[in-house]
Amino acid sequence: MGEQERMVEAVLFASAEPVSVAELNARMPHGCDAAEALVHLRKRYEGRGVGLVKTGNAYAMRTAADLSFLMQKETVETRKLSRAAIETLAIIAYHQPVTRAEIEEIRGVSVSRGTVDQLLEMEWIRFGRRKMTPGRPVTFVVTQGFLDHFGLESARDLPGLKELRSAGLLENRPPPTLGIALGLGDEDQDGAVDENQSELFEE
Amino acid sequence: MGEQERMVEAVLFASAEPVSVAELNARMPHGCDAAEALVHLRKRYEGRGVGLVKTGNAYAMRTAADLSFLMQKETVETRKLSRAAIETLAIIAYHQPVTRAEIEEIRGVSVSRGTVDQLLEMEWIRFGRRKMTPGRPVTFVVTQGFLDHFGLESARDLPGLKELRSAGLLENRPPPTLGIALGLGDEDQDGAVDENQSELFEE
Amino acid sequence: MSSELPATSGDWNAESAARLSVQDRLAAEALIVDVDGYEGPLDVLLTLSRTQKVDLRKISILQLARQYLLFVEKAKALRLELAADYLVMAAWLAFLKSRLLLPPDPNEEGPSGEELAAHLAFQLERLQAMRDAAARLMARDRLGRDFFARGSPEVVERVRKVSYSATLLDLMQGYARIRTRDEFRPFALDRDAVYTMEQALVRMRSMLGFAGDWGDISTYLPEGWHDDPAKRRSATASIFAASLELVKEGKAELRQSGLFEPIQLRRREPRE
Repeated sequence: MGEQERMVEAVLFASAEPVSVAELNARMPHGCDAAEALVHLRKRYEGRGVGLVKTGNAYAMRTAADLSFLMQKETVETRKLSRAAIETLAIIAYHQPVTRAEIEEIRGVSVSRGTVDQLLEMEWIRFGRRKMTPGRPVTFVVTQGFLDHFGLESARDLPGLKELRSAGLLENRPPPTLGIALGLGDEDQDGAVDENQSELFEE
Repeated sequence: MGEQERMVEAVLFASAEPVSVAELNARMPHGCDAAEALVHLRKRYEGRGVGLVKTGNAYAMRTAADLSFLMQKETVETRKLSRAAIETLAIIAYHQPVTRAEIEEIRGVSVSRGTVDQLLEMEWIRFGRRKMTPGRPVTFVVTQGFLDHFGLESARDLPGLKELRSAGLLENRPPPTLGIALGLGDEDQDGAVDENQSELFEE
Repeated sequence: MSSELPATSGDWNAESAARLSVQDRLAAEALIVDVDGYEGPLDVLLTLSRTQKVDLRKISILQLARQYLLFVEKAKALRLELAADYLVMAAWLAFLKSRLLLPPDPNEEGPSGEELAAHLAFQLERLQAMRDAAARLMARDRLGRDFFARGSPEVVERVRKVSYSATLLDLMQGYARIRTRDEFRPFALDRDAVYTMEQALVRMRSMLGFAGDWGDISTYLPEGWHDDPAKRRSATASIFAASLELVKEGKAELRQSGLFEPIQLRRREPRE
């Protein structure tokens, strides 16, 4: 096994974050070629319990997706991401860079500060550039951590509306409207009442 | 590559802490044999950038020590241990299970509470069984975390252990003090009574 | 206990001082530290024994005892307060010295001077062995310094979140839900009956200045939001949420006398 392959393997293993080729090269002795070592390493881990994964322009080691059931025992507690958070996150992913006003426009409800803070804290979204519109509002974009978590190489890999529809994810009928939705700012208009309540309790 | 080997690989890779064979078996589907898969896995990782390491009765993946130069970023500053703490740790490791009085006898000074607390807090030592001597004093032993930190498979692999033992330096040799020296009240030379007292005073 | 012991190598053994090499003298001068620097009498003895330059097994306990007693004398001469255990050791060594020097008394009970000396030698050797072992231990390859654990362990929570709480599917479904709604329903209509928490906050902040005494939070409902049930519910919920927010900010206090009783709010006086 090439010495450079060993080095890349060790660095990717020990690093808390995905590592870019540039950083690998910077950390390895002068004259090393991380990109080439990565090719070999990726091949070496094919079909194994862990594999080399590219996220954004960085690399990381990840356990094979089909073995995720093995990680179940370690689970202690999780909080389900609220519907409001998922929708906000989806909008940011599909429309980035996007302002808070635009998110509200798309969701049809205002976005609570807590939702945005939660996503920021999870490091799934971050602030992007300010928009060149009046008030120069800040925008949100998804992070490398987000791509990492959802196994995406880039946000462009998200399926489009057409694909969603053909995959049956787009309902063609409008959901029933419940005019009595609570107006807690961040609530869904079309969700059932109990859903709204569970959101209240989860946040 | 065997499916079980893949599973063991994934679980060990996913965890920063050593995982015991029992836990591996518990997490893998019924009928799997983690111990056998571990043998194969260990071989597979020989000479690589990361390797399979046994520590206590558990296994972990660890980077190769010769590649530490790549890891400045990952290096964690360990709290600097005082000379007293280092000596106390070594005495516990080599003489375990060992009582506080025995540690004091070897070092010739009393062991401060802070020293023991620090080692307990670092989870390098823990309480062992009480000794079957008058006063039933508590004993100290080293932990798996200690073995993991110092890259030891077991406490039997402590450097120089055999030589020390055959030289009789790990014996708890009773001092040949009878009657006469007692008047001097020398704690180091004295037996059980003082031992128990010093424990009483400090606790 | 304080200051330094300005002893020189010659003080330990004046006659032999001339014969000591520079290195020996440096070793002896290692003792010129405050007594606090020592980890007890055994540590002093071990340090002193190094000046003998022999295997610890062949060390002259007699010579060591002399050196130690000189060390203590010196400290006393400087009126340094020695801890009790140093003095106890001095007394014990004085006793040992006399036993080693005097011909054994056949009528005397207890261990011989040789036995006592042998045990002291054993203690010194054992302490030295432990120090060496400690040094070897600390010099080993160590976790987090020489070898490393997985940097991003796939923990617990995170893994669960993948499978449970926010999968790619959730994300796409969430997005699909919004887009579908968009295609069929103008959202502008919805906002009519929605009084947002932000609106409620703005309203309450401006009114809070006058809320010196307890008042039902329903009195904060805006004009025109009382009659339509949907609007009232929305406004009530937002007013309530905004109240909680104000409490969190430390600007207001809430109270309720019992289940389903009116919730009351008042301004919280800034603590100064």
